[in-house]
Amino acid sequence: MSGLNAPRLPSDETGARGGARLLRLLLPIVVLAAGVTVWDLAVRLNQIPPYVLPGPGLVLRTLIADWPVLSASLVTTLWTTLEGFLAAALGGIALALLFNQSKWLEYSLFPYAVVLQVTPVIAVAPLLLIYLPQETAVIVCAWIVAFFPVLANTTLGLNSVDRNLAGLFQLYGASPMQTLVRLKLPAALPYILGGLRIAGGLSLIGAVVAEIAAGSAGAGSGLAYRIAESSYRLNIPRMFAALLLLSAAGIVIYVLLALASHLLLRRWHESALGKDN
Amino acid sequence: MSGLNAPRLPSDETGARGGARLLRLLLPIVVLAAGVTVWDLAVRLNQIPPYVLPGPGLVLRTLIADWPVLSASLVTTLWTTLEGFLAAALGGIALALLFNQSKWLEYSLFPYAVVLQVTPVIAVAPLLLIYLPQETAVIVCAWIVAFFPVLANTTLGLNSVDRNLAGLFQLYGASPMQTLVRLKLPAALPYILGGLRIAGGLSLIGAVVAEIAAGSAGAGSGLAYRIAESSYRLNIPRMFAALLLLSAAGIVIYVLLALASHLLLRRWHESALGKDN
Amino acid sequence: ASEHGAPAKPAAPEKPAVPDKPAAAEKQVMPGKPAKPDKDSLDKVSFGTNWVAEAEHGGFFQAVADGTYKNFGLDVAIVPGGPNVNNRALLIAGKLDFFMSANTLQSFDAVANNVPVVAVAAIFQKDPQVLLAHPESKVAKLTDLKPLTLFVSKEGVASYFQWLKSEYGFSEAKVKPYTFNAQPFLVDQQSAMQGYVTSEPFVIEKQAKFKPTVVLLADYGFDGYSTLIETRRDLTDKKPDLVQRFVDASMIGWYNYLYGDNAAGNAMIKMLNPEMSDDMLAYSVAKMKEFGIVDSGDALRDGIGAMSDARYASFFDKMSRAGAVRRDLDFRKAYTLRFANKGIGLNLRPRN
Amino acid sequence: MADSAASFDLGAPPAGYAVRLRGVTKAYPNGTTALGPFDLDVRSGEFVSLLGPSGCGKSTALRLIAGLSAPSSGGVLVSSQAPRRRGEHSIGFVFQEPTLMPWTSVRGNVSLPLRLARASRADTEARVSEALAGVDLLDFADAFPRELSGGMRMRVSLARALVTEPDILLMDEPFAALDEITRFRLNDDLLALWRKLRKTIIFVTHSVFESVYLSQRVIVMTPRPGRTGAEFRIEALEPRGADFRTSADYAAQCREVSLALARTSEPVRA
Amino acid sequence: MADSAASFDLGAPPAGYAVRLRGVTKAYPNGTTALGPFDLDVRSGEFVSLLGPSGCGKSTALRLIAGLSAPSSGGVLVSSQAPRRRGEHSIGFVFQEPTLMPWTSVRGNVSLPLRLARASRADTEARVSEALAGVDLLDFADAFPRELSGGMRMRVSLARALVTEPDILLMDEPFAALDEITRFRLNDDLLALWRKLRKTIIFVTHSVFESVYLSQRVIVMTPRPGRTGAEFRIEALEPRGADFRTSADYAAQCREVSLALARTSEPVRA
Ligand SMILES: Nc1ncnc2c1ncn2[C@@H]1O[C@H](COP(=O)(O)OP(=O)(O)OP(=O)(O)O)[C@@H](O)[C@H]1O
Ligand SMILES: Nc1ncnc2c1ncn2[C@@H]1O[C@H](COP(=O)(O)OP(=O)(O)OP(=O)(O)O)[C@@H](O)[C@H]1O
Ligand SMILES: [Mg+2]
Ligand SMILES: [Mg+2]
Repeated sequence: MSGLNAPRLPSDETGARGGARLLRLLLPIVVLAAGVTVWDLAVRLNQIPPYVLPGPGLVLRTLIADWPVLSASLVTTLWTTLEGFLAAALGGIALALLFNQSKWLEYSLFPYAVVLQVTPVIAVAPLLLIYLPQETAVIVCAWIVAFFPVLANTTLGLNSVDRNLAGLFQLYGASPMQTLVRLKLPAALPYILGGLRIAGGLSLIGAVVAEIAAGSAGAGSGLAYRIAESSYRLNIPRMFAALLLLSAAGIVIYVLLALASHLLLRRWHESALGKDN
Repeated sequence: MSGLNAPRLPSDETGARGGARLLRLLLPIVVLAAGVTVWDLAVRLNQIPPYVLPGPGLVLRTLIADWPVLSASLVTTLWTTLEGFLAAALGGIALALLFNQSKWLEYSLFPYAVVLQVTPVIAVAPLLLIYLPQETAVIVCAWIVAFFPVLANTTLGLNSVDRNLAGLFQLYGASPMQTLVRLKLPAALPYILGGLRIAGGLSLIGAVVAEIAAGSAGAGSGLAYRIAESSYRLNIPRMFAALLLLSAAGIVIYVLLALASHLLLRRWHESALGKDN
Repeated sequence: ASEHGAPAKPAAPEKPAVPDKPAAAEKQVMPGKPAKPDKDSLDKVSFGTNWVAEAEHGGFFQAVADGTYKNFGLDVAIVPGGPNVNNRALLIAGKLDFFMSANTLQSFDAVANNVPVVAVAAIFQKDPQVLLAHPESKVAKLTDLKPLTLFVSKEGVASYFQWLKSEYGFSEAKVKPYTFNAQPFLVDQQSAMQGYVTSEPFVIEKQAKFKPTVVLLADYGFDGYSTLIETRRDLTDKKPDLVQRFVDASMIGWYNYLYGDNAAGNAMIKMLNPEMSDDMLAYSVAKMKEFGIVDSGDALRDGIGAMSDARYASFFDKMSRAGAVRRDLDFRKAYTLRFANKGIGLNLRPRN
Repeated sequence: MADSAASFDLGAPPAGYAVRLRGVTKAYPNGTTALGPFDLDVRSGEFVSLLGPSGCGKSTALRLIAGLSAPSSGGVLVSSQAPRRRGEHSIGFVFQEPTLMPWTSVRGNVSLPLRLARASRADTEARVSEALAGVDLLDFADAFPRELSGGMRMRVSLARALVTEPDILLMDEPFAALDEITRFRLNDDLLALWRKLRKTIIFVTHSVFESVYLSQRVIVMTPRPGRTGAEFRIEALEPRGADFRTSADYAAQCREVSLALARTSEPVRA
Repeated sequence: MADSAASFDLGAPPAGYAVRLRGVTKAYPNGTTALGPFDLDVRSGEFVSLLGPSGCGKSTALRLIAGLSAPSSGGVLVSSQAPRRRGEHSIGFVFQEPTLMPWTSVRGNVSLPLRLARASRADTEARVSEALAGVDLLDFADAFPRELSGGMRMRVSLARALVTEPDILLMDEPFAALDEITRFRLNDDLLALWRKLRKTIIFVTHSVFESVYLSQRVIVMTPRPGRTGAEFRIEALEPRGADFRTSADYAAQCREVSLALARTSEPVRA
């Protein structure tokens, strides 16, 4: 929140800010360390066997030992994620723009979007596999999982455009394309980026689900297969190593999106502004 | 968009609006009818056997014939959905409020939220089942799937509070609780409701996934089980009937949430205002 | 088909047979005693299966339904599995006492990962795993499947497919995921999909109206056991008597289910899984008999549930060649012969 | 209402007139009638001021003229001198609030109308700089709106309206947030511009002085729903300047308008 | 900067003073120095006006006094007469923009300070109605902010600031969006209130007339970064009223302030 506790006397701003920045970097690491320690202690003290819940050390060792296998899977999954994310971002925004053209379009087609959102991928994947090449089917699955938040948030953003600004564009005879590019998209940007931050993690999940439902098995297969296989083969440390990779990938994706969002909004939108701006 | 094509001469507003409203009701129905017709024709013309893709008529007949089984499953799934949705809504908003208390909390704990978002439920469900009673495990699964959009959107909303208004609350010595209830939550409401609209469908999906991952199979089980089982048994018409129910439930949930959103925002927020307000 | 192999009247339908050699246990409530043991004195036992209730689990349900377990002093709760339900994790975590593991490879995996579980009996002498193909693809033997697209589940890829790869040179490039949904297979005549000999052929015959070609992997040397009773090692160490009673009662249940009046077992299956139909159940039972899934080989001599070191060694050899398990694995830790091979219930098999 | 409205199709715009309102009313969906039957004729090239109590419908009237909102009854007719080609904006609008795009710089905001009209880059550059210099904001060309003070934002909005030299300029209290020095200077600049180009200007203000100083005609509106309460023709020597501002004539006219404003405002005061 | 700031810990507030600023500067993160070293002493119960060119730092100064933003250097000291208990607001603020909560009605907005202070329902009701009557908005008590005109919104903001009778009232161009009649009346109302309660008022305006009419002291600020350019003590008979407004004394003082404003504003004009 902005300045709720602003000191009344001048503060050594640069110094304090530097310290705060350091703390902001350190604190997550401290909390992470604490989390890992709790995990470790929980496993040790309760003597939880590694085939139920392996300790962090074992998971890390497994991660290193199995790195060749796991990294290959990670790359596969990340590719699917990227493709799914791009599809979700473009598809979600494009659909929202389409719906924004007229309420009628929105009212007639939005239900189909909702249907897509709530359809379990596992149920439609076989159909997709019948009619689409496998690669495409995988991306469609990932897309189905991730597109809705982008669509919903973009719609919300487009509906929140300041009406006086919209009036201004009308007065100046802006073409629909101009209104789109110069008014609607920038105005909806904070919302769109919010949707993308949600979609980032969802496309990772989407990639996993898509791999399970429609992906190729065996060699060259992604983390989903590794997780399922390790679990089935009772190689629980490896399963956790794969989950760890997945989590790390999720965090990296989120951080990247948050960073992009910050860079895009930092000069003008409240949500990205510093305290004293 | 507001008034972009407002006529220059007075229009018979009530009349035109009545007509528009009728059209808005009719059009989705027309589009639905068109969709069903295309589906029917595609099945007929390509002579797709019912065990691959049943026509709408057959699905409807199955729906009616299997209503006792399906409706029971629907009720089960809807209960899980409701519980998951409530957990996601409360949990997401509560987490966002917590993170909003300080950037440090946010920076340290948000990664864990992301981890929860990207962790495949299928992988953690066994762990949950070990340490939690089944009912709880199911709800936790549904929650994991649906909470993130609420969290992300609420965070965005809370960060977008007008800083002058925040200053005003500070000046008037508002307690944190008062600031929360009278400023932050109302200001973030449009964003929160946007998040809830996304979470609505996701909790349905979450319920399905949770049922698959942690639910009991067999009698008294939900739509997910019906779908998996019908698919396994190649009772594809019934699978589609179950999918149809799921879709219908999703649309109903979305419409209810959109309606609630409209009622809550219609007096003040741009996104819910009529053209000439 | 339901009449197929209808047994003569079972020895003691309402009063299950006394085991030939009662596992001389001190506290054991002798079956047949007039005083019915009241609920409290029964040992509570939970048993997780690996799929929804079906005929392939029939013996266990039979033993619950007709009171065999009760007569052995057990109060058994069966926890059905299902797609993605991981009852095995619950066994390992101590939430379940017994688990029905799908195949022998899983037991090897347990050893490989130092998971203290052991197989105590093997219900299926032959793995019912089959590959189904369209009649149009003119498949006659296993290797004819090689050029086809194969729909194999994740578990399948991790297990028998490794054997197909090493032994017969199948290629992973042909594999597409099978999520227990036959549609893609039905549409593509140049494909094959996995299944159980006891159910998928029936489903396809019934719904898609053709008789698929069926290739039973066991006929080509995939000689692992299937549907094993698995439990934690601490249970076999600390309560061997309990384990023995569970194994024995289950075997009797199986004999009764296969050869006796299995109405009670079927009723229970249908209660837990209302979608199960009578003809499906009958088909499965018939196929189990026809292919000797349960009662063949060693079981004919040692009773249902029989296991032998030789079979284990042979299967381990194949799987280690396939690279699915480490060569230096002490596979003998995967099972114990302490509880099986006792010839329990042999007298219940109709002699013909 | 619809019936009565139909009869107000005014046909071709009368020659020499830029804006004609006939019996225009505006009722908002919540039931507030913002504008009573309001008539207004503005000749092409005329400078008209609207004065009136807070909430009497001045902004509403401007929105109706701009076509940003539809009248509940009555007819609105606006003719532009130039043929209306795409990008040939015939109407410029200074809203009561700055209404800037927060996501782009001052320069980006001011260049918007030219960009929308696809003016050449060099032309845009030059005209934007000129307009910014006119409102004394060249130094802040790269600042974002949130980095400006209230008055500076309003000046950006002003520069944006003036940069395209529209046929009809609708201005809603454009100088209210400015200090007197800046205000006087901008008053003079606006007058000079008008004298040069003879565009039609409809100017809403709360300053009687300003209205008398700037316009050819001052219309005093009644409290909500706003109607014409009084009308004054300001026949002052041209060019007006510091002399006019200190003339007795000016003071007298201001007094007259003030009185009219007080008189028409009375009902609310009760 | 931090060093020099440290020496400005002013210790206990000098008796009789409500606000003391010493060598206060404010530089925004983008580098703009909004406020030059600025000194200000305001006695308790004094009515001070700030005048100055657009963008000279008037709003910034008010924000610093209110504690909504921290100075880059220098010391800010504010003492309130009443002990600062929770809910005893010592500072009221009328922002330059209305700053209303869009999600609640006019009544909800005005009652906010009382609700936050947990005033009794009856008391709240009565005081809100009184404050609304004071700004002539009783009829719109249930309207939402977006249904109001610009001037009406500003009046709501005004009512909200006055409803709690704070010790120190900071007002940023509160009457700029109002017509003269309303403005004059509110001027008189504000004066009457001040006379009755003798609260400290710091008042930003662009109207020289208004500043002279209302305040005891007028401070004319220089262009950005704002410093004190000139200071005028307005020694007028009390109570001021229509007589004062038409007095020669008033006119003379206004002229003087105007000249000072023009003089200090010059550098920008170059
Ligand atoms: N969107 C709206 N919905 C409902 N009523 C509105 C709306 N906008 C304005 N009004 C009402 O219409 C009336 C006229 O508003 P308008 O903004 O035109 O006044 P104005 O003359 O511009 O006032 P000001 O000088 O305060 O800006 C006001 O009483 C206001 O309450
Ligand atoms: N958030 C900000 N970031 C950067 N610069 C700012 C910010 N807010 C204000 N400024 C700058 O500080 C200076 C003073 O602004 P301030 O709002 O205090 O002016 P003001 O005297 O209130 O002007 P006005 O009369 O136009 O309201 C301006 O030049 C402005 O550009
Ligand atoms: Mg207005
Ligand atoms: Mg200001």
